[in-house]
Amino acid sequence: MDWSQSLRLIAPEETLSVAGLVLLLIAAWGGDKSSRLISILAVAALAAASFLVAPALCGGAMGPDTSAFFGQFRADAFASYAKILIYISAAASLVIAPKFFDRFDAMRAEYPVLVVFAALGMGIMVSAGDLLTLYIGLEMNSLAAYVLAAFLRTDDRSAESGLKYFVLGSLASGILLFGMSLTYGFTGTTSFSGINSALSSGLSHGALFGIVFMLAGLAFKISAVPFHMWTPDVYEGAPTPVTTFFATAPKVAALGLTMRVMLDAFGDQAAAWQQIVIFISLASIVVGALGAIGQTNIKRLMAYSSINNVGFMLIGLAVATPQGASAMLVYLAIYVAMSLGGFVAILMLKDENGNFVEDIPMLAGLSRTRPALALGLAMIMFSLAGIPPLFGFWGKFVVFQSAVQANMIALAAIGIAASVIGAFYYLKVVKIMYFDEPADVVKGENDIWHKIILVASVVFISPLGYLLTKWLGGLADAAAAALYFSL
Amino acid sequence: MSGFPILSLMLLVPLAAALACLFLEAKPARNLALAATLLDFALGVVLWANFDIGGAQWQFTERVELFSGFSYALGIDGIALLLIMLSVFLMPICIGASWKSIDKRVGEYMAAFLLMETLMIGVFAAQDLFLFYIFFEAGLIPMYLIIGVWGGADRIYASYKFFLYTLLGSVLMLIAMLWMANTAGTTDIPTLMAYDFDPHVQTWLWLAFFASFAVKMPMWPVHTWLPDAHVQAPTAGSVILAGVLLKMGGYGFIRFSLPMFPEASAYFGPLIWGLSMAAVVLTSLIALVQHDMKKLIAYSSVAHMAIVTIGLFAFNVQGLEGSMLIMLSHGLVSGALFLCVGIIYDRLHTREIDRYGGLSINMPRYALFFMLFTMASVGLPGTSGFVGEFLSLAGIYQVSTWATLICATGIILGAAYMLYLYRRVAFGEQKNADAAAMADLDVRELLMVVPLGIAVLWMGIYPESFIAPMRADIAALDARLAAAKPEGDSKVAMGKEKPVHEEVSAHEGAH
Amino acid sequence: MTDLSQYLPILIFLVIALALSGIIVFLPMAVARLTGTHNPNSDKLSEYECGFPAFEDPRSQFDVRFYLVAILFIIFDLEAAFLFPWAVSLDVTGWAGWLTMMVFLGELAIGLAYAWKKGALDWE
Amino acid sequence: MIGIEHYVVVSSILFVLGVLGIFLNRKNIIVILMAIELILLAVNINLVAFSSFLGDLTGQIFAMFVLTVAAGEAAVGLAILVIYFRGRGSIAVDDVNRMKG
Amino acid sequence: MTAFFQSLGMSHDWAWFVSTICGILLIALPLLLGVAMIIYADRKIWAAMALRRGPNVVGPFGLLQSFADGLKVFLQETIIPSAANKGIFLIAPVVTFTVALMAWAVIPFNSGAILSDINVGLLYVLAISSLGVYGTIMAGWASNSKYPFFSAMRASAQMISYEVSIGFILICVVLWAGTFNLNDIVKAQEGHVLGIFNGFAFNPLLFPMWVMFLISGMAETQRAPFDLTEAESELVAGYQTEYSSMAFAAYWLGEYANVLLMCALNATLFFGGWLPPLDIPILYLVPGFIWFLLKVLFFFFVFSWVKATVPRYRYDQLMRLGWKVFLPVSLLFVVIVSGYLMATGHFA
Repeated sequence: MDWSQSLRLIAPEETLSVAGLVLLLIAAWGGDKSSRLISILAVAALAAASFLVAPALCGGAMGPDTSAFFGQFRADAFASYAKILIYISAAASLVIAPKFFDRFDAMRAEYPVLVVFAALGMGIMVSAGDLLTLYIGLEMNSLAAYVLAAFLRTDDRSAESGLKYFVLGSLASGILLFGMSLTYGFTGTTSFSGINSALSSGLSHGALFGIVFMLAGLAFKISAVPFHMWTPDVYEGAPTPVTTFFATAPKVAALGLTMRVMLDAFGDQAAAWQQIVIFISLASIVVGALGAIGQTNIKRLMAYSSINNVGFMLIGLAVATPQGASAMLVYLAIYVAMSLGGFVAILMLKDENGNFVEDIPMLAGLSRTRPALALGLAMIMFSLAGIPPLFGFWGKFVVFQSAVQANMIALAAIGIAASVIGAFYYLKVVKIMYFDEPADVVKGENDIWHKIILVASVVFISPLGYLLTKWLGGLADAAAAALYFSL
Repeated sequence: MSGFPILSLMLLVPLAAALACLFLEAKPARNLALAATLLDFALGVVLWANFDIGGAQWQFTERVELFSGFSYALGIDGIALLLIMLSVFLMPICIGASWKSIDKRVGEYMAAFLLMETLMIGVFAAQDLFLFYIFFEAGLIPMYLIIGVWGGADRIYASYKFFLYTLLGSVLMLIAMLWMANTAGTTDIPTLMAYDFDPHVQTWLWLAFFASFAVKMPMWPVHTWLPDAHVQAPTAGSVILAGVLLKMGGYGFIRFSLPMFPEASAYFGPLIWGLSMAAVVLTSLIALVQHDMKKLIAYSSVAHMAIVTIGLFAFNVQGLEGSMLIMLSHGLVSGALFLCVGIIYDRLHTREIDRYGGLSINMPRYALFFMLFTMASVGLPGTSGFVGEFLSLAGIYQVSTWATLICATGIILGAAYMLYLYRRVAFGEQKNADAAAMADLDVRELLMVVPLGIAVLWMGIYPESFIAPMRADIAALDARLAAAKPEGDSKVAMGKEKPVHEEVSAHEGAH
Repeated sequence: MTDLSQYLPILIFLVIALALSGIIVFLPMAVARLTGTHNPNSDKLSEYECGFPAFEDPRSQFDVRFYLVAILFIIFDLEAAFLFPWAVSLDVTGWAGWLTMMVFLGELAIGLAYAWKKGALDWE
Repeated sequence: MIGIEHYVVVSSILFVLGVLGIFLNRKNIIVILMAIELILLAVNINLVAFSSFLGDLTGQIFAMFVLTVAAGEAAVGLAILVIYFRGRGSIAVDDVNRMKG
Repeated sequence: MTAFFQSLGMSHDWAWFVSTICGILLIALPLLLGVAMIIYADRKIWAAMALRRGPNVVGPFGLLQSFADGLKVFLQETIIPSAANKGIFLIAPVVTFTVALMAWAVIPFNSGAILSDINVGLLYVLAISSLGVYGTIMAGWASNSKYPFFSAMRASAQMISYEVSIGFILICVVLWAGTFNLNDIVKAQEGHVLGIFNGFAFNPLLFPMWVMFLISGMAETQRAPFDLTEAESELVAGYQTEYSSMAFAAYWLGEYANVLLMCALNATLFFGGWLPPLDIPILYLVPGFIWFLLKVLFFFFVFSWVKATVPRYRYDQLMRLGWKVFLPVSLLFVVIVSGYLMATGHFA
């Protein structure tokens, strides 16, 4: 390994760091007037970074050539896959933000900068090959995210959501760190491959505790039951573009990180953590579904939906096979599209004064007043519920397929049966939009960018998405293979 | 004709029309929907005309490896052909039935129906396990919307019930499918039909499929969604629900449960018989006391479908052919009956039986057709209902005489409640002035009921047209089941050529 | 394990220093009780506010700029924590180490510039 | 002689105290911030002790990163708390209830 | 010293222990005495600058003035305000005074004359002096009175502000010395400039750092012109307003001990500590301790001098100096110094 090679491998991170710093300076000197310019530049930077990671993904990069800085950083296909999703989500949440913040006269120049830094941190998370890198990436992301949650300074709910996110996020980091310290202590190394080989001879109690704590910390970050309680509040309170961001990019990053840690560092000890992951995943599915039923705020509903969906994705992890990992990645991509579309649709729900409508009963009869929007939202809801022929089904399908292939049929059966509970509240939204008498509240005008993103994600989750299965599956397989190669 | 993707075209025509309807006003939407369904029907006729009876088992096959994990594979055998024909035949009638009664959100309504048609054809034509599943499940969405948006007062409860019941049933099937695909290494239905799964595992797989098909069918005791859904659905929704959607369950049994898990099917045969017997008697009794016409017909559907299941699990050619014919016949007849209910509902806006009476006086043409369909439902010889029920019972008789006895009781009860219904609606005094003032069928309605009537009679008088395409397939299925066939208790002995006829006529007499 | 024996005198020193300052603070209190100087009354014991009784809770809200200073201190002082090991091991890390730290300092400088421009460093 | 297990026990106790401090504390958010610091402190004790016993510097480097990040975290946390306080005029834990469900 | 006690028949461990105790007392007690004298000196110098006499009543030339003051406060009543948090209120001066003493443990008074020759002596000094803030803020908080509280806030903000730039300044010194050990830092200054001058301060690259360190030291110890915490016109007597008797004196003593420490650090880090100013053999005949003492006293004179002549800063000016001048400049010098050292192959 030489420095130039390492520096070349972290090109996307370099791009984002430089962009973030430059934008920060522009923000300082240009003030909030320049926020539009900064947003555009930030999107450009994210696009450039995506462009830089794309070759590794398409080429299915894996192995020693992708390892930078003595294995601390991995620029393999897996990381690239996750990064592209992260960058897309980040760019989308930048594009949709101005219209939202303009409403509160709160579009500040720091927003894009924070998003860029968060994306940078998330990129590092999924590329981590070492506990240290992991931690740095995680915190880089978290710190930016805490601020983003509280971005609407004048809004009580935003501040409260920032506070809650901060407290529980820090707690999660603490738990994760404690697990990392134990892991380090009982394996004598912080590098994933080192941990793996240290554990190959057997698992000491200390290391087991390490795994459990790390898993708990990561479960916090991906908002899996029983560490999910912050999610609804944070999703509800945070400004909607930020919620969009939270529901997509950090999920990808945290799940990617979880996969990396569990399958790479602790891959040989899968038997020790599989039971826990199975429990977490089933609990998330059920709690996410049940918790959503009574909600009247659509952002909270989406929060529970995300808990529910994370549960499904974790089935892919519980399986602990390359198929499972690949399935998770496919699900992630679809989930990102669904969440983006869902939150953008929520963002488009405005009354005639331009206030944002979050109350589900206010959506009554939306299909008559805003048929296109209602159709989009309904498709997203059905897709989240996993009803074919919408593309959301495919995510669940591959996950369950991997479970069945790994002979974990009971897991798959319970999981899929629980998905029916989830269908109930998705149906509720559709019911309110389609069956009820119009409340005639949603009337506001919408931004072209919102429409573009909504249409794009709806097209992606429509049955047309199935045409992508081969391509998407190929990429996910390559990414999962890269994850397993480093063992 | 070979090589031309006619099945894809049949899928595409309604789909494209559905998308177009979303953007159209009421009037052009109606016209487009009608044109599209008629075109699809024409294509169906072409399909049947080109179907090579006695030729290859799977015809019109198409296969494109578009997806990872499954492929876009279409193809039909005789069984599928007939069910597709049923679908495309009923669709224009459905559109016609909604011509006037649906006046709000017509474009979306037509789109939902056309989408429904695509999915129905897809279910019957799919040759890939997961493609089948996708079509099978996807039907929930348009049906949910049809019931929920255009249904009656209690539509929301009914739509939820319909959706969740069916979903729960089918997700279990998905797991089984995943396991099968994993074990057999293929998702190709024809291949899987010949694949021998471990008998022990078959039990589980069979149960998983059963969960889905039993709900869809619907079998007692998971039938409760059906009366609710029927009552609340608009007329055309009921027609399509009873006419085609229920057949998906039976088709599932024929296509999956029986050939893929013959041992398990045999093992669970008594269960099916028990459920079917219970269903026939109980639902018939329930139907007898209904005051709501649609509910009555809905319960009659459950009873009829029970005869289908019992015929299917008779494990012989008669039973299988009979079940198929009942399905086709029931598709026509129950559709027609719902249509008849719809016709008077459009006039009086009530389904209460007591509100009608003596309709034969002011609506003679209506009464005529209503009678024809009632008789077909009862199973009067010469109508479509007779052939199927007779064959089914003949089939089950070979296996279990008790079951035959009880099911035959059910059929008698069926005659009772149908005739009772007819008497209350068409005969008697005209208690209600509004009902008495109702006009007779107009041209549009005639155009809907006349083809149905012709089809019912055709099937009753010359069933060979319908048996011929599927004979080879039924035989193949029977051969597949031969090994697992349970031993019957009736000890039917193969006699000489002539006594066979006597035996048949003896049963006929008992009937 | 590094040799920690050099720290033992510090520990002893700590004990002695604590004792010494304890004596300084508490001995006069004891002496005062013995000599009878200890004679508190409510006026003596009231807090000092230019002869008035206290108007309000002294710990009520105070200037947010103190928070700002505290936050800035936390950031900049802790960054120095990375500089210390770097400073003594520059001979080992060489140009790579130097350049890395310069990048780090550059980022720190950008942060400072941002804080400066945003007025975080202004007291008024 | 003090062995590694003593360090681990101490740090575990601190960790548990920190976690309990977050969940049982019903009074003041500042206390929660301190509890978080306590958790990080426990982690640092672990890291440094392990590093020393393993004769491997990584743990100490890690501890330094943890320190730095903890500082950043505290800074961000305080900033959010100030915003929150301005809006609500209270930092009592029981008042953090604008959203329920 | 250990050897001396061993010769008295003690075991090695005991001898070490006793000698350490003696060493500590040898530092602490003279320090207290020195502080008392230095307070006197401070007042004298101040008076002289203003053409006044200063204390001249108690003892010859008023030399015993500090002791008289001490006796007075010792016999005073210790008042604990009723609103105060009693425990913290009493612990605060203990903390302040202890911390003021502790830092001296690693200051080299002469070659080898150091209580604890630890390898990270400089970090230790930084750490201990940071702890000083606690004494201040505890006092302010525990007093539960407006002026002490404001004063404590000001004092701590001021201290931590300057601590930042002090950190960067010290980095420059460490870069050059290559060690944190104060003894070694002193040795590294031997003949540092042109082979003659002992002291980093004579190095053009480090001279500005020394100036900044001196000023920061004044701010850090809240000496004039940065004595805003006890700006009588605004804040009465600062955070120790509510204190009386020896608790009050403990702050007084601690403050001067800290001033002396700053002088000692100036001498150690920039002026060669116990080395003579010039690297000329003849100067080494004078004991290192004397050189060290002279340097400390010189810097104390500078402190007094400044106090007597420079008007008090406003708080915003103080903060601006710290954050907008010292911080960027010291940061820049870290870059310059390390760059220079790398370029000249200092480490090669």
